[in-house]
Amino acid sequence: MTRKRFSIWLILAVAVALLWTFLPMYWTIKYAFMTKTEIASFPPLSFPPAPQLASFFNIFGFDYTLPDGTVIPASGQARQVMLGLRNSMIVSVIVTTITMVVVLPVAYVFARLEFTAKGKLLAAILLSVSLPPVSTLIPFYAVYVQLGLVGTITGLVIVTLTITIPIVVWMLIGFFRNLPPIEQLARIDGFSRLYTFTRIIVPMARSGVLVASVIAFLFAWNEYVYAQVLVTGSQAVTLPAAMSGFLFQVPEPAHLAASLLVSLLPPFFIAFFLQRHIAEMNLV
Amino acid sequence: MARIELKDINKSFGEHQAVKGLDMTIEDGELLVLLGPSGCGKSTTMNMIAGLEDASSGQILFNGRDVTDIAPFERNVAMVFQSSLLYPHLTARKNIRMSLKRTKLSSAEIDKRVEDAATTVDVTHLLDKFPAHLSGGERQRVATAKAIVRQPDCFLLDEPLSALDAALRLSLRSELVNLQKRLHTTMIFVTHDQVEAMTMGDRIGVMRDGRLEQIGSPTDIYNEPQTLFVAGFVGAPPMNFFDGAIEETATGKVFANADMRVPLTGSAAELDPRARVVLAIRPHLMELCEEGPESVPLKVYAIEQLGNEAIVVCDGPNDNRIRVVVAPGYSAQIGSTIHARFNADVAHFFDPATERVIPKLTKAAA
Amino acid sequence: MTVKFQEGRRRHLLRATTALSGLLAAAVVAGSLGVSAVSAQESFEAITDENVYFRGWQFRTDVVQGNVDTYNETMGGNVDYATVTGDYPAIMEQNLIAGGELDVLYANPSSAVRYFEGGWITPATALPNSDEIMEDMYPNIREAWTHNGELLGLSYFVSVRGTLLANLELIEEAGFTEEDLPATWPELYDMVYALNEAGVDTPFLPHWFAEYFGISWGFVFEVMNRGGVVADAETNEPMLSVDGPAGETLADWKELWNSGLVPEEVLSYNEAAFIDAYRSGRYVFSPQQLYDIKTFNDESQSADVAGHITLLSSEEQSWGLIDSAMYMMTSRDRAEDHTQDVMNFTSWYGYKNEEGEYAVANRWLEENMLFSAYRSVMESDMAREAIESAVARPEDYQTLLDVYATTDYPAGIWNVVWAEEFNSWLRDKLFAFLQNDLPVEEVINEANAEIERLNDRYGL
Amino acid sequence: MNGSSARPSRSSEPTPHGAPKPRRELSDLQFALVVTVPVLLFLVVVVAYPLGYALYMSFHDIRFFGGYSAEFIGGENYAGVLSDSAFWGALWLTIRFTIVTVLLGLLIGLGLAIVLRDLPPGWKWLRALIILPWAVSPYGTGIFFAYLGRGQTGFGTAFANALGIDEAINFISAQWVIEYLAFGNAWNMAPLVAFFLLANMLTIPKRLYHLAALDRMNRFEQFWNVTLPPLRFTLFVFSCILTVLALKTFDFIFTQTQGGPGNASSVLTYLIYRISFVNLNLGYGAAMSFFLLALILGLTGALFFFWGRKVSR
Repeated sequence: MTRKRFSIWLILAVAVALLWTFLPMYWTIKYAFMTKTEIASFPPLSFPPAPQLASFFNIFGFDYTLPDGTVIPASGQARQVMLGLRNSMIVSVIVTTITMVVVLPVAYVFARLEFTAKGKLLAAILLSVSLPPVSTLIPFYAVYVQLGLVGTITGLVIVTLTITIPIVVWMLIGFFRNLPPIEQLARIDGFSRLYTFTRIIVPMARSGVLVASVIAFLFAWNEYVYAQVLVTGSQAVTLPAAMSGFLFQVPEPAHLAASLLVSLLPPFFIAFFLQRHIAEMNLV
Repeated sequence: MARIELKDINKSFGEHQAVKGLDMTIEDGELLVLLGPSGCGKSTTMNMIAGLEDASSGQILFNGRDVTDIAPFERNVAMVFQSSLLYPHLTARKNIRMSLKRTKLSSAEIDKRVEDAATTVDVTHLLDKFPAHLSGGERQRVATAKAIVRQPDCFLLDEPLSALDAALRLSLRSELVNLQKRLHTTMIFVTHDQVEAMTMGDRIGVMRDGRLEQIGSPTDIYNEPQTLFVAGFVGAPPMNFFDGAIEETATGKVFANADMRVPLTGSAAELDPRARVVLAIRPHLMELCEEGPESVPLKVYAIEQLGNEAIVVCDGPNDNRIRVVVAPGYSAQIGSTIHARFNADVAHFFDPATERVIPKLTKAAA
Repeated sequence: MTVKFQEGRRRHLLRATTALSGLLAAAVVAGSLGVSAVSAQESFEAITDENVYFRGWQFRTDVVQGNVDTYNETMGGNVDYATVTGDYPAIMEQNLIAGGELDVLYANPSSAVRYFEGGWITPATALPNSDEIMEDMYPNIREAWTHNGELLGLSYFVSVRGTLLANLELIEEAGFTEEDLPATWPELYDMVYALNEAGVDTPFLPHWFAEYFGISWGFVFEVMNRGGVVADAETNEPMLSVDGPAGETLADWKELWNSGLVPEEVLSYNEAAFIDAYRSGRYVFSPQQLYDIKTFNDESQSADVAGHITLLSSEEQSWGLIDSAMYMMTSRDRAEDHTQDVMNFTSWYGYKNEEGEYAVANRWLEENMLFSAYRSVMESDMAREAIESAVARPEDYQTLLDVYATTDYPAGIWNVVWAEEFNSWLRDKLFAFLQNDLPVEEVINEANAEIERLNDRYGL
Repeated sequence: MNGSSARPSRSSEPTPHGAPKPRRELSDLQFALVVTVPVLLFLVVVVAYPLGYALYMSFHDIRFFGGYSAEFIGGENYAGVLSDSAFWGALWLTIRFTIVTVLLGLLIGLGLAIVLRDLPPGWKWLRALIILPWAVSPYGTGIFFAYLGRGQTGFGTAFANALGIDEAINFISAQWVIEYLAFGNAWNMAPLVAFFLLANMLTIPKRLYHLAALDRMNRFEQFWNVTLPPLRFTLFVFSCILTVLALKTFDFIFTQTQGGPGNASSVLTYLIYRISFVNLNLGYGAAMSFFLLALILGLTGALFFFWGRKVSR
């Protein structure tokens, strides 16, 4: 066993893994530090020749003056990007909160208790994991038109919940199954089911709860299909929908890259600090 | 503190009947061990006593009061679970306090009780640690402190020592017995380890397939096994069994099969002849001898040296494994044939059909 | 300004012109201030506190936001501007169906007719000064934007999509001169192959990208440039023929595709990638948006090609098609005063401001060379300055205006409700034609059949 | 059970509870109903209703233009789908994309897991970096891989050029685009696969490796006989997850290739999107989406049938 030290092969493997991880991101993100000309040059440049932060100012509505005096004007998308950032935060936090409040007891019940029709109910919940968004896009839209929910945060939250709830239920069931039979201890100590669940099970399942909320948050934060249809161009626009303004029509790869980087920061932050809990989240 | 009666308790999980018509009384201040292999219903029985599971039918009485439908906490029992389960997210102190959280005791009083309990089992220095940072033995002690802090009517322990290594088990075993005697609280202890059962219990209830096979003092269980199962399960090294028949001959009754003919003497002589019978004899009641008319031919399989004695493991008649306790240092060629004999007076006889003991009129000497 | 400069001097001058253009333009605007203030209109001030929702695709959103801010500040308006991304015509139609918060929107004529027929649009004819506005428009454009006698919207821009741009530097490097520049599509393809033989790997970036205005529009304008018609302007009957311009176009496309000169990835480009590809200086020819000639010749945006991008002359045939867009007003449920606000804003933004200036149109022309439908805008000195500063060579000014003047508009397939449906169908079919090597006859016959099917479906 | 009258006759110890009345606890079923029914109602309303509406649409010719109208046309939409060559083409692309995604996702996940496992102490923080692609949204991944793979802007061209080869290396070609898309999808998902596999690997007793060493297994045999067997269930679970996600993928393809070049990556989701959303052929799109749903359920069912039953615990 040569587990304890770096062998040449291990160094190579780690290098490949890091390249695999970061090259695809870097290749686009580097545009954020480049000018239009630099981005367009062929053959493509691997490194920004004169890195500058113009794009990060531009997407938040500020002009930026390059050292040579050229002024790079603020993007007209800035208002949407900021609105999107705010809305994405709101939607993600609301969705995560509701998902966790709703899903924790459900997953717990499915994991730890035996009752009739459990299998069928579970199958129904899991079936909704399989539903492709493109199938429900139009029906949702039609219903939302009737209810006046198009272009609202409420509407987006509801539709996002249909994605997060089933998947998080499924992930947490596995986690709860592996907890020790602590309920019995709690019953001996005289605690009610509610107390047991909220004050004992949930704190005990901290890892699982954290990871499940991260997953809910990521799904909400990264949701684009519904957002593109339901809230684009509205007051409820989310960051992905706002950002896609840099993707279509007129080329703004630098702004796209800068806003992508901004959009990646919250998930990265969360994933980075919670990764050690992920392994504890036993699916099986 | 509590005398516990179980009256015709049944418990089924769907099709499977886990406990069948169980009647049992646990006397006040007694340490009763429920012994049996896994799946025999002993844990289920304990859970029903605790109130964690509802009996399908029957009654449970604490000091004559029917508690069958009463929640666990109201029964004032304390329980230590398998592997000494504790709340993993709480420190030892908080774990112990949790036992009193639902009582109306004042905070100061709770603190005092926790200190007392911790002192009793010597875990004061561990109180601020989390379960994950405690060793198996320490966790067991904390779990015990958590149990005694309640000053319960009854302790229920569900294989608390099973995950520990042998040496630790040995010491914790006596600690628990000592504690129970000091507190003089009724205790029910579930285990599948017959040595644990023998060493700890005031009485042992041996269970199998949801039924109580036999209940009695360790000595009774050991010396007077009522069923084939109890005979085989209790005692180390385990009981030797011979299949055969009791025949009436000119010289008197003999236990006979193809390989052996043992005359029945003493109390055994009073047994009636029967075609099929199982003879059971403890290994240390057999001795090696020269080949003779009453000897049993055995083929040496292995020799286990225990220091103070040795055990010869042999293949006996009908492919039964037979053990004979001999003097330490004994040696023999593996595969060679040796002979042993025993006094049928101290043997037990079972009916293979009912698996129950065939009563002898007078008691055999121990 | 038609004197031929020597190479070096021309570049020098160009750089000076580029640098000065901003200043000059500013001066022109200042000059025109006093002149046109006379025709100042009645108030455009917002009456209500209701928001006016203004939606468009993203093009220079900074400029739009700036203009909207100006309106909100000077006229007390509550205009809420945002962009809509993705499949613009489809998403807009969904929004119109939903009757949501949408008052003013961008639309291409092809979508505009459908929106109007859908009953979701208040035509510009409803504006009090619509006669004046229509009078000010070039007749051909007014005609393109008029449906059932109603002017659908006000001028956002008029441009030519498919103007054939050429990178002079590459042409000269390959040993050719300006004299060799092609004048027709067949000549263009000949030159593409000739360039390739001369060692140019990627002589041509065809209009085959994946947007709704990509490959399908590329086919339509090439057919028109070769003298064909896709569908009759009056009856919408299909007019494609295998042995006519449509057949020739497809035959040339097939040859080009099979030659391997066109990188396959073009078929997955969005407009951003399409422009960036040409900006990189890899390609000699490409049909592009007319106004992008300014982008390509701008040192700060396209350093690799700036100063070398010229356009092909329209003496023998036109290039591209008229690509235009309007500001349209929705007819959603609103209070009367609120509707008045919408009209005030639309008129201010899409025509003249309170000072009587074409403030928005002028700014578009100046900053991005977006042409206007209004004569007064296009025939000003400012327009001349703006265009001259955008082109690589002084003589390109005239070429550009000529190209603009001779370009056609595909009324038969655009001024009809099924325009986007056919467009989407055509896009998929053309991709299949290239990738699956479909026979030319099959594609043309199916296209004609599809137009007939759509006419049937909508009872035309 | 009239418990209140049966006060326990206890010793002088203070009763540890105030109310002597015996408390009946909620049964499992009652508790389950209390917490699950509201959620199920929500899901029924918010998932089943749109699904039901889609079913309704699939039997109708729906028009929004010129006022809403829905004309019942029976199974015509379904029959139309079955005779639509675009559908069969997209179906094949979808299956190809799914298979390659699952294979790449599992293989790369396995590779990453082994690298992460073998990290020396003190370098474990690298794990936190390797997980990051998982946090990237599908649309972001699409954009990343679009720029990375195009000949015009891509890494391949830059790399070739650095080696002195003057050529554009393009991965977004009709021939390879599906595999390239799957590659990007695997980039997105493999870290999660790796983390779960790693968690599994760490539970493999070291002694098994010692045993393998005693048996003189080479590295591959060791991997095959010791490392892999305990991972089978996790691999199965993730093959199901990756299958479902691959079949549902839309935004990733939308931002990366727009179904292109041409229609080369127009998988079912993308085709349905274009039919329903761009062409507003709602009934037809709904009918096709039910074929997609059947495919998702069919493939995961088949996975379970042929593999899952053998490895499930």
